[in-house]
Amino acid sequence: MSEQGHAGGKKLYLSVWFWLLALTIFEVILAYQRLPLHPMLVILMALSMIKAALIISYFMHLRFERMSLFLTLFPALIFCIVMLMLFFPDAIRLYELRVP
Amino acid sequence: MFLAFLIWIITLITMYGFASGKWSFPVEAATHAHQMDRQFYITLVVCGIIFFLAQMGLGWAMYRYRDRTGAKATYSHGNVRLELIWTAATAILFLTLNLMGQKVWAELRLQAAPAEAIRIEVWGQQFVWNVRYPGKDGQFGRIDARLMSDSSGNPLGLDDKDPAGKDDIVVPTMAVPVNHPVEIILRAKDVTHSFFVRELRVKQDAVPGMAIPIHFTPTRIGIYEVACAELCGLGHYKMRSTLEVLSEEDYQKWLKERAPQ
Amino acid sequence: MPEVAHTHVEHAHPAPTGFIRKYIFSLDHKVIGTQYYLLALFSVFVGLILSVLMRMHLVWPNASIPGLGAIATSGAPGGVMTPDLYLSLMTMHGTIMVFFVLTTAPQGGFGNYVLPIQIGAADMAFPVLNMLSFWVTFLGLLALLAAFFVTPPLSGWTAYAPLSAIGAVAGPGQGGGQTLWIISIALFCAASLMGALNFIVTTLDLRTRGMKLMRMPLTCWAWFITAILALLGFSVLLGAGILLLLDRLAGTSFFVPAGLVVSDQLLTKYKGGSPLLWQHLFWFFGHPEVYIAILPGMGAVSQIISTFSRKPIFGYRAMVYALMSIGFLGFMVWGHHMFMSGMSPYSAMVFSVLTMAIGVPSAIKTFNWIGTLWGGNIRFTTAMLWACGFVSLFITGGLSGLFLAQPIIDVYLTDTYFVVAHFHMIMGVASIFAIFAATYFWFPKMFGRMLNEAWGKLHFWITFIGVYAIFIPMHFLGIVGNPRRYAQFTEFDFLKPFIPVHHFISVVAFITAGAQLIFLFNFFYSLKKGPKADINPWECTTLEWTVPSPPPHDNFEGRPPAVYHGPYEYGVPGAEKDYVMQTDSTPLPVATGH
Amino acid sequence: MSSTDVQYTAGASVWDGGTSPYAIGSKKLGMWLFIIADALTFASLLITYSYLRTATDNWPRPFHAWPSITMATVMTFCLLSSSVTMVFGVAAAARNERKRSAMWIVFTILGGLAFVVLHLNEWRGLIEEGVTPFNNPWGVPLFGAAFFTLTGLHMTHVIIGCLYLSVIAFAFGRGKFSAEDVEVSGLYWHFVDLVWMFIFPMVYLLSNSMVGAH
Ligand code: HEA
Ligand code: HEA
Ligand code: CUA
Ligand SMILES: [Cu+2]
Repeated sequence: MSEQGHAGGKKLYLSVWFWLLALTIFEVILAYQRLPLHPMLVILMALSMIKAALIISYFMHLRFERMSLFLTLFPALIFCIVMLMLFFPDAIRLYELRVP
Repeated sequence: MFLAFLIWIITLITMYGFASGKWSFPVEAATHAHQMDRQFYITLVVCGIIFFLAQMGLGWAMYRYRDRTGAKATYSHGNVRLELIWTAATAILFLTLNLMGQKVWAELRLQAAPAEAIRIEVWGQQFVWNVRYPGKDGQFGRIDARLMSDSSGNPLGLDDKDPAGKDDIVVPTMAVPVNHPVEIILRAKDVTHSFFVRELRVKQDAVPGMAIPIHFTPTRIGIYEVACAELCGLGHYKMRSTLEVLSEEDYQKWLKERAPQ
Repeated sequence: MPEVAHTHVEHAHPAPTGFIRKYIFSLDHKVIGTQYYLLALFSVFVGLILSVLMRMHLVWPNASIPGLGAIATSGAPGGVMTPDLYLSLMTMHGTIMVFFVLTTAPQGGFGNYVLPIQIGAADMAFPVLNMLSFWVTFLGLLALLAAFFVTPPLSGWTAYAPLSAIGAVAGPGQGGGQTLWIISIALFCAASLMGALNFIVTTLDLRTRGMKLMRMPLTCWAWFITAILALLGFSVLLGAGILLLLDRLAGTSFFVPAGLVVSDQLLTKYKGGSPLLWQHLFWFFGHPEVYIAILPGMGAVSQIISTFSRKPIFGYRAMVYALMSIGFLGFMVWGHHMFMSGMSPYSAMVFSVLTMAIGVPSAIKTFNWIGTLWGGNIRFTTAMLWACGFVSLFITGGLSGLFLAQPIIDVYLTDTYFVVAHFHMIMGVASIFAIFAATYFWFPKMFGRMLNEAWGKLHFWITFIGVYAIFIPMHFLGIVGNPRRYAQFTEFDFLKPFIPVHHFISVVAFITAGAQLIFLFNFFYSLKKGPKADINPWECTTLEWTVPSPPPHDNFEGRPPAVYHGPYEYGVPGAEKDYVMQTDSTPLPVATGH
Repeated sequence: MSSTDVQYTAGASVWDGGTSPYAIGSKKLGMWLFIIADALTFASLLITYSYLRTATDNWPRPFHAWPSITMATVMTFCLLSSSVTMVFGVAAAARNERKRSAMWIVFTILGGLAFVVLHLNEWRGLIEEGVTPFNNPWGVPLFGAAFFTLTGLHMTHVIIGCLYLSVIAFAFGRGKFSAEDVEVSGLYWHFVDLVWMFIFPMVYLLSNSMVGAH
């Protein structure tokens, strides 16, 4: 519990914070670029994923833990979320078969 | 070891039950019914063999290796080759079985109904079925949920301002001509129901807010019962209607009798 | 043995003294495990009584049952059950059995009691969380029972929307009772999440020295993987439950489309939701749930079969990998419950292949059980009988799953008694058989006394023959197209010829249900009067058999054991006894390949 | 599942029992697992939202640059900043500077409270415009339902987090609890922040009045 407590200095955290804010601003600006919905969704999600990765690895210290902890936790979560995506063929079908 | 005999006996009785022919599907009254039944019987044979071998093997192991005084169990942690063999064997078996079934499914559900199919709407509601024919114009009239009322005789809420709806026929039982493709569009007024006709081997949920198309071609004249197969409330068990498969002439007569004046 | 730095977490809380701290709000995993077990035992008998009432109504819809009128005045006026009461009984039966029996007894009960001991820990990782998880489960049960007395819900254990979402207009039971049902399930989710988290951390962190992962008994593997499934599955159900509750209480319409007309009344409140969405969310949890119900049973059965065959388990690694792949595939097949729901037919094809694929690891398990028996020297104790019965039932029930897994066959069989037969065979009775096997096996450890073997065997014979006689005919009913969830079979011409079969099923069900009283009697009688149990009555090798029966407060009295062998070293050639305990530090006489 | 056996073959001795294979405390592992579960609950809600949006025509895009998007950006700023102060609090706790750690955590709580206040203010504005869980001025009532459910569940998490951190700050400052407890509470707080990183683009940015149709 102690050794990894000092893994990063103040400066590192502040720069992560800066990047997170920068990405947020970038997202907001992007949202006003009149892109069609789907490319926009993809880009925004990719950016959010980067932000999430920054938070997880630095603020939540996962980068300074053993790799095995990451391997225990995240494959399962990602797998489940990917599985949840299997709902979407149906959302499209619902869109097509929908009656008022 | 008594259990071994018991398992054998139960296995045999079960297999007899399935094989006796006393419990079989109702008559086949649609074109796809035969393929479907065949897939079932193939699966039955395959599973029957596995069932027999596995239960017999289980019983045999229990009988042969029951507690024998002085005997000692063989010391073994398993046999990797054997395991690989049966894993591969079951995998191939199950996959083949599955692919055979998929073909029939694709024909039944992935293809759209043929253009000449008769289109009929079937509506589920607590706890009756309503059927709508488009009438001579082949067009379904507009429907308005606000007008739906069983008590005033307009269960589907036909809007009489729409000319296309003037000749629509709304009836509680249905009829279709034999050897002619039929497309049924399933709708529901309140909760989810399921349209089930045993002889036609047809079942599909009717979901509120969706219009789900299915299609089939009846091949045998007769009167069949329509049941509801999705829990829809306390009257679920008595949500019954009938489906008549008629000859072409009888079907036209049937329609004429019911056409609104 | 590589020496590992030993940083074992010392047992923090001392043995409590007061009655309440010791038996009610106890932090001891053994007490909590027993509490879970007793909760399941109570629930299973409630569920059993409900099933008996159901079977009565199915064959004598108009008979008056003495005394029932007094309990359920509106549901059974004059003692005659109404169709809506039937549906409520069925809903309660399914919910209680799936959630409060099969998710509590094998995992919360035996898992809680045995897992820490088997891995050489003094307690679970988070004793307080453990206690909370039991008491929240208990609250959930109370909420469910309360639902039964408010207005019993009748939308089945799957609670399909819109029937479950639109309130009392859809039927008498859909008012407050349905809301309580959802609250009960949400509480249950929360409790299961706490439990699952605790199990995972305990298994990963608290194994004693030398208890490598691949030396864990298969029971521990099963509990561990079940906990992972529970952690991932219940969190999704919790989300779904919140949404359904909002639909009912806050006027949202996630699962309810617009323009519903229920008994001539237009519902203007709801707009635009999707009934299929509920089904997806429910079954995303629901299928992993059925494996949650059976994996711990598979673990216990593996342990018992190996012990009483006096033979190492056949293919230990294959068994572990099979458990993992069942768990993994279990998340990819939920769509097989929705083939006819209006789901995309392309999705159906994908789900179908994946579902059949689950047959492969299941077959590995079956083969390896038989392989373990093969060449053994089998001791037919009662526990062993139940375990062998489990294997037989699992084969029977699993194979009928392969029919349902093919959409083209499922068109006809879905929502018929074939499905009822399938899930009772594999879940209703195979899992219950595993619970019984585990009960006969661990009772001596848990309560320090032996169960009576003769009664146990009598109970087994009646139940084994009984369940086959109840549920095999249900397959035939499915083949002739008898729909499920029908309160009576009097309304359809095609059903009338089969009423005698239902009579037969009902009568056997009454006998089988009656036979469970033998168990109840045996249980409570042996608790008081059974012969005292030794430390290791079954000559089993795992750690729980190295401590007294019942074990002391912190299991190993502050001296966690070290482990030197795999869990199933039976019949080792050249060893002095026919089994080698996991704690035995002498090396095995022969090279074992481990 | 399959990941565990990878670790087994790779990890050699740390997996042999008697020690934590990750070299972290059990509480921390427990919190991580809780986070995984909670993330899935949020995922199921976000999927619900996306599913319904995909299946619906003319999903409303009512959020204008002022006030909604700007305020949401400011709220994001609050949460992100509170995460940094939390990191400092955890670092101070690890050095056993209890008072300093408590101070940083108090800043964190203030960030959280600012978020809640701004958010409630936004809710109020929307409710005044006529947005409810079952209705709104722009058609597609599900918009309001999804909006309030998602942001409501998240706000509940923030509020619970504030309470949790208050307890930690108070007790830790007075010499109770260990640095690990602080770190564990930090994990929770960062997770709440993380969830917002998905809600913000999906609910706000993609519903801003300039996004393309459907
Ligand atoms: C413990 C619970 C449990 C388990 C383990 C299973 C296991 C399986 N289930 Fe079942 N199932 C349920 C509980 C369970 N099920 C419940 C409760 C329902 C109904 C829910 C409701 O609607 O209310 C249901 C419904 C259900 C359906 C939906 C039916 C419908 O509503 O239309 C389907 C369809 O695919 C299915 C399939 C399967 C399959 C393929 C397996 C497979 O995992 C089975 C694998 C096992 C085997 C295949 C046997 C293994 C042995 C061998 C193969 C031996 C081989 C030997 C030799 C070759 C010698 N199940
Ligand atoms: C664990 C699950 C379980 C168990 C054990 C049972 C046991 C029984 N079930 Fe049930 N049943 C379900 C789960 C279960 N059921 C589910 C999920 C449904 C679906 C509900 C729905 O549609 O929504 C259902 C539905 C269902 C129906 C269909 C209703 C319908 O569709 O109309 C019927 C009809 O006969 C039925 C009958 C029976 C009978 C006669 C028994 C028994 O009487 C058989 C004999 C019993 C035993 C052999 C077990 C006794 C066990 C013990 C005493 C255990 C001791 C416990 C401990 C030691 C902790 N059940
Ligand atoms: Cu309509 Cu069941
Ligand atoms: Cu399933």
